[in-house]
Amino acid sequence: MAKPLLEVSNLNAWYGESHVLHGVNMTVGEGETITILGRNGVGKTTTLRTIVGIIRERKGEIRFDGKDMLGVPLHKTAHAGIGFVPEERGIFSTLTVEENLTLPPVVAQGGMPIEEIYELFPNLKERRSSPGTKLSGGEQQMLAIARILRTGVKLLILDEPTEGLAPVIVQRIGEVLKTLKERGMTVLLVEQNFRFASRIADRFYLMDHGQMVSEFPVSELPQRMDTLHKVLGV
Amino acid sequence: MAVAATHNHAEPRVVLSARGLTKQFGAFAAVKNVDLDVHHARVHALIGPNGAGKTTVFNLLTKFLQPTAGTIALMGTDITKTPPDKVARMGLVRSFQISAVFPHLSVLDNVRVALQRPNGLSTQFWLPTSALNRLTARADELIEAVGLKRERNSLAADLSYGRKRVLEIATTLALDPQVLLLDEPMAGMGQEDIGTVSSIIREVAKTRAVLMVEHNLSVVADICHHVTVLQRGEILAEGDYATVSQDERVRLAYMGAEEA
Amino acid sequence: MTMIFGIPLQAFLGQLLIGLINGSFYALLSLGLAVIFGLLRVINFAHGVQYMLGAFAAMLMLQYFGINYWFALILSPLVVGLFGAVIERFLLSRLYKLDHLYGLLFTFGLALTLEGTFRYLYGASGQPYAVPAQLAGGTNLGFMFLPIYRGWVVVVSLLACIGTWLLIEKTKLGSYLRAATENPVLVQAFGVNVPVLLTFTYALGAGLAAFAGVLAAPVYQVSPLMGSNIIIVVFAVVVVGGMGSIMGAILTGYMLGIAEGLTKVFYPEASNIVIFVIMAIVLLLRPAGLFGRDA
Amino acid sequence: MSDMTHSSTTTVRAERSATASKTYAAFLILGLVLLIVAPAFFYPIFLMKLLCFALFACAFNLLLGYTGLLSFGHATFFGGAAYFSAHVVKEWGFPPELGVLTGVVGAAVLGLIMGFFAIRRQGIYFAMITLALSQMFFFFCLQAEFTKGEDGIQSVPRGHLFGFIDLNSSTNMYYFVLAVFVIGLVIIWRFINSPFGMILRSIRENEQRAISLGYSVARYKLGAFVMSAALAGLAGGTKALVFQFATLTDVAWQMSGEVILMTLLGGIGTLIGPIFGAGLVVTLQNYLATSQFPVTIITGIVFMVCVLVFRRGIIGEFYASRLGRKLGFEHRH
Amino acid sequence: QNATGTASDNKIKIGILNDQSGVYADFGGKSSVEAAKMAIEEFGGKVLGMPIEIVDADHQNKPDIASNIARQWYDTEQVDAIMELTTSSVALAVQAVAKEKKKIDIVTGAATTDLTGKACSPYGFHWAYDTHALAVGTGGALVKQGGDSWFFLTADYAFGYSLEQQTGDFVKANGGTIAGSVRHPLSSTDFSSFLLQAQSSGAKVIGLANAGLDTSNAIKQAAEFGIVQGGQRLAALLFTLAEVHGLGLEAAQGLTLTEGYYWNRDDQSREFAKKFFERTNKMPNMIHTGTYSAVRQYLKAVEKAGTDETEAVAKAIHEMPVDDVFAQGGTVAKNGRMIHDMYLLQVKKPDESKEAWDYFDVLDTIPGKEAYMDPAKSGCDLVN
Ligand SMILES: Nc1ncnc2c1ncn2[C@@H]1O[C@H](COP(=O)(O)OP(=O)(O)OP(=O)(O)O)[C@@H](O)[C@H]1O
Ligand SMILES: Nc1ncnc2c1ncn2[C@@H]1O[C@H](COP(=O)(O)OP(=O)(O)OP(=O)(O)O)[C@@H](O)[C@H]1O
Ligand SMILES: [Mg+2]
Ligand SMILES: [Mg+2]
Repeated sequence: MAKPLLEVSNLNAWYGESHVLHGVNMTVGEGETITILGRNGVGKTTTLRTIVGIIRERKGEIRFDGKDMLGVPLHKTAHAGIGFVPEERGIFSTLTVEENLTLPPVVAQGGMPIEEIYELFPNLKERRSSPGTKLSGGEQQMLAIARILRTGVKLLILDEPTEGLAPVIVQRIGEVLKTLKERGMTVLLVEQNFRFASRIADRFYLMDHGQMVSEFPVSELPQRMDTLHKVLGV
Repeated sequence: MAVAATHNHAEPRVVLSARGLTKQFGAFAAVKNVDLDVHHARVHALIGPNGAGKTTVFNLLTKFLQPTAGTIALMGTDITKTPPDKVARMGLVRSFQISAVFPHLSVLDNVRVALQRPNGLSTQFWLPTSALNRLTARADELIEAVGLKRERNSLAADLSYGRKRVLEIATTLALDPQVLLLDEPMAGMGQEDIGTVSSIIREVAKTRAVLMVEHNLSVVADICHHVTVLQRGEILAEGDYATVSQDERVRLAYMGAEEA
Repeated sequence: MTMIFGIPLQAFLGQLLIGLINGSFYALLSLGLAVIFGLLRVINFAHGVQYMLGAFAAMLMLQYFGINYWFALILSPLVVGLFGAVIERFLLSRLYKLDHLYGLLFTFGLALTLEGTFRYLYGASGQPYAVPAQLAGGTNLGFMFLPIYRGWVVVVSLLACIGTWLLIEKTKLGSYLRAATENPVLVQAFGVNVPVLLTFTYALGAGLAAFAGVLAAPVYQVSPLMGSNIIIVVFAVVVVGGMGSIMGAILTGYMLGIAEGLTKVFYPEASNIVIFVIMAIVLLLRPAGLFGRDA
Repeated sequence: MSDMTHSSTTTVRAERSATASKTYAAFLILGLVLLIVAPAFFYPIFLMKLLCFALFACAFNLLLGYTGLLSFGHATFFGGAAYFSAHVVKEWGFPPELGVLTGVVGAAVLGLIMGFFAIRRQGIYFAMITLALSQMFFFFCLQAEFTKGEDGIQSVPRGHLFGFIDLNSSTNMYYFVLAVFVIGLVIIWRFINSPFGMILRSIRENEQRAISLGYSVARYKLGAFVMSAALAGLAGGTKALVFQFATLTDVAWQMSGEVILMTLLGGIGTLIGPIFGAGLVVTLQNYLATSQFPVTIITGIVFMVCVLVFRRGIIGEFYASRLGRKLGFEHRH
Repeated sequence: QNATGTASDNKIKIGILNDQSGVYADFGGKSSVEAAKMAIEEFGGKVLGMPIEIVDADHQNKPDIASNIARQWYDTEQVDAIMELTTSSVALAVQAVAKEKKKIDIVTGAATTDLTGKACSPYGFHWAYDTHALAVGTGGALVKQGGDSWFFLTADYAFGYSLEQQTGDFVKANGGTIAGSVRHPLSSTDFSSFLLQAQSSGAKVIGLANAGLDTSNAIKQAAEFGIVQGGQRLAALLFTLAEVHGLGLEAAQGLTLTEGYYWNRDDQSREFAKKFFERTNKMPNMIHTGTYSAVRQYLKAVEKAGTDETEAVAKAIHEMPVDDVFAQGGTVAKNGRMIHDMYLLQVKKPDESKEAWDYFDVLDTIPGKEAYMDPAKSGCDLVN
């Protein structure tokens, strides 16, 4: 495995009184693409949000690039090199598409230039001066991914990026992620679309009840199909 | 499964029809001149690339948006100018693309709130809440049918995203509508729920009309009798799934190379 | 003499101009209110009090430090803005997670406290503040005698309004502000220090109110009550314009100032409710307000 | 917000709410007994004032606590009803019960008009619109002939209830007010725990969804608004008889602020919280009148502290406390 | 308990009930309590061997609070008389309570003539001023000074109307004319529209039939539009020293108004004012001094009656002439009206003012008999 970029150990998190994560352990190596699988409600989204630092009621250890992230305030995580695409997309309605796209501050060199982004997502170019939330659901998803690509982060965290997207778009996003990977981007994503995930991931974590219950590389996928079918009902 | 009350005529007839439906947002036409017929006892799928105007069509049909041009008729009555709550009372009920539940009511109460209306129990401010207890049996039936029995007493807010979608279907069914409009009912659902919901929809559609937007093509192939493909606000193709999925333009615009 | 609706044209023009002057105050105040509301989703009930504080700060600066009008015009908004920043940072910011109504209630309490304190210290009848010597006197425009100071008010408030609008709609800072309104957590996750932004916004709004206060000091009596007398009208202005629309707030401010001015001529008894009546009509025809985006 | 009477769901909850209902009933009876004997210990006019404001606050809370609409114009209904009742009793010789009823009807009509405009918007917009409209009503009262301007309608006779109970006796008057108060409270309690109340709650939770289920949201809101206005009118009309005058104070926007403070202090969305809140505010104002502290400053500070730290109000905090929970009250959110 | 007002409790207790934190706090407020204490101290804190106590409360301009406090004072705290009672709704409400409880009240803070008219009480008195006296003072006397055509800026509510109407009557009675009037809403901030209308009317006097901040704002803006320089006169119908102080001479110069007292009028008034100033750091207006006079007269009446019993004291107040720093040769009519001279005052130019608070020139003295309404026409049923 490559040098670890993100190490999470014994991570616990709470929503008020309800304890949702019960000791999550995982590692993401530099340049790897990791997919978390799991049924609805097992805590996948929560894991991502806790790593990013949106959920502050947390205990355990999160190391990014060797640095302890637990005490880092939320607005500094992006500067450390973590980019986040939330499940609900988070497009701003008072901003135009283009303003949305250029909103996140560039934190490091190596981000994708705007022209390239527009090439990748022609829909966005066409509607760039309309208000962000006037886009369709799928267009919003593209915008949400696109805007992080600009910033030059090292680790891209995506929560169900293909949800509600037309198959063509899903394919395109798959290609984009592969391209990013070739450029050395590290990706951590949560995905229900198994076929999509299997095409791009290097490694999988399977989650249940707020913990990682197993971990395996893509090569082991065929032999694990049966158990996965059972656990996920794929 | 006791989801649907029994009606016995299953011959296909048009219950909801739109003619020349158009919606302009400023200079941008999201929906252009769409004709649509939804039949009784049929599952009708509306598919198309993102931004094609599917949700907008839903908003127009349910009157959450006022069409720029065109007419809509529900069971022979013109509803082009009817307010949305009235349309719902006439028997056309929708679900939302982003889940819509009453977060701080329990699952049971979510369903009972929906049941209250057809049962005429909504304006009685002089009755105690226990008057609603007579709706509980029916509510439990619906909850069980969609597989939410375990969560019956939790607050809707505490459900995961996928379970909320399921709950939304249950409340929609509670109204016993003649026409159901479901906006991506399976989005965010796990495989087991997809199975349950598919069979519910199939069951329900025996006695009423269903129009749904769905990106999950295996579901579409599985349960839909008729498919309309939208692209850039216009109808691109229409027919049963087999026909539509062979259409070259549809494959190019929507399904991509590998699917089907 | 030419007559308009039974009034000499000259008098009519004079009243139009006066309406415009009043509109300047409405515009400045509703602008600040709209900035704070648009970005923090707080109806700043203390806005009237901050306007009053601006006037008082100018008056006290003159009295105790001999600071003249021109410096006060800059210093007083800074001082009040700083005060606003402190309030936001330590108190108001704790309410953002909650229903927006709590922000309204908190600032209502703040307004009561501050107004009460100033009434306690300075009485209700107010304090004098003179027109700066450079702007004293007036010119005869032919149709009316225009005090120079009032002309100045129109010009400078127009500039302030346009400047603020540009800042919010056309700059990067503005786009951060707008985005933070909708989803502060996400904007923060993108690497923007949102709490500081919000503090800045509140301070900006409070500062604008104080700026209007300094402008008002030579014209109106500097009194603890000056804020509560005007604030409810300004609320109505903002409702008519459509809350959250910066340009809407500015234009509506001027328009309603003029509408009110004309009512004072044709039917003075109704001049205090004309804005509310317009509000009611607008609500019937365009519930989101004249310039509002639909909620 | 906790509503104990709601026939609830979980078994745990059901048990709890059974305990709660018992404790609650016990408290209610205790409270009623206390109110019945209170005139022996407290100054009756003070008690009557307290009851009027308590009812006013409860009526207000019906709107804020159960439909989530913050009205900043409730003084219109309270003060308006006071004017109507005072006018018909003094000038037209109506008996007291009809006088109060006139106030209620008048307030309901005002509620219908104001509600018609205000329910077009939600949240903060709603608050500002009600504020503006009530300011309009204030100016109307200031200028109208029958309100007697800043003098107010003075020396309103209390008269005889049903023709034979002399309300000039402060004991009789007190029990009349108490009866009005209890009736008002029962109406509110029934209203929020009815099928209608259930729909109101769901509208507050998710308006779009309620529409899509076929509820004409505007009508439900208007219904709640008018009900709240009418009950505020009941309080206002009664107050006019208690004090024998009706003045501008009760229609001024500061009064709308005060009733919010009462509700906030007592606990938004609790049935009995506003009663405590009203008691506290009325007592505080009376106390501050003769103290060295300037009233507005203290009121303002209480407001801020409440919003910042005791958001649930006295009763809300009590329900959420360990003792409260032991007694079976639970607090959601 | 003292329900009928007969038995004495061996102490004299006076309540000062006024606005101490609201819009009328400058009018009287806490300083009035000091004025009352000055009167009590003159009696050595005792009358008829009984100690004199004073209590005060802030009614916040709310009649229900005032009425509540008045009841508690009379019923349970053995207060014998309540004074000041700023604003008419409060004064009327408390006078009704006092009448019912057969207790004494002396109003110095409210202006309505109803207190000694329809709503009069055998135990209620109206000191200091009322709208009638203000109207006669400013309206009548100013015409004699040459201000014979008037334009009114009137606050759009009953108080404004009655001031305008009463003043207008005296203007006309003295041979003047009314050029017009405009009604402005209560608490307007901007008066320039109205002032322009007044200016173009060409009237010699602009009468401000409003009060408080409205009057101040109108005067300030009149200065800005050069109205006084243009040769018109401003007459404020209800305005006192306290407000002139708030406005400053620069803006207020040339303004005409009527008060029942001016501190810098003669040696006696100056002496009282200096003492008052030492305690409160401001010079007294007619309300402060009126409250002082009311307390003093009440105590004298107790002395004369030999008891604090209501009927006897009320009788004594009615009978005794009032002679003090506030009123010289004042009399109390059957309807409770204390009749005394009023003064027509004009605000000095800044360079004419010789010391702090030296604000007025006395233009004229209006004899009490002229200033106040004939009790027989007051509509009070005690007079016949
Ligand atoms: N804001 C919240 N407050 C309380 N509980 C929550 C909250 N958000 C989520 N939960 C609960 O935490 C658990 C984990 O939720 P999470 O959103 O992480 O699930 P998930 O694995 O992402 O599911 P899905 O595939 O449906 O998105 C769920 O049981 C959910 O009910
Ligand atoms: N209120 C609006 N104002 C302006 N444009 C809008 C509005 N609502 C939708 N649109 C635009 O109309 C187009 C169709 O949107 P719609 O939401 O109907 O798409 P959709 O087919 O449902 O897509 P998806 O599958 O991604 O949900 C999009 O391009 C969108 O940007
Ligand atoms: Mg998730
Ligand atoms: Mg859609």
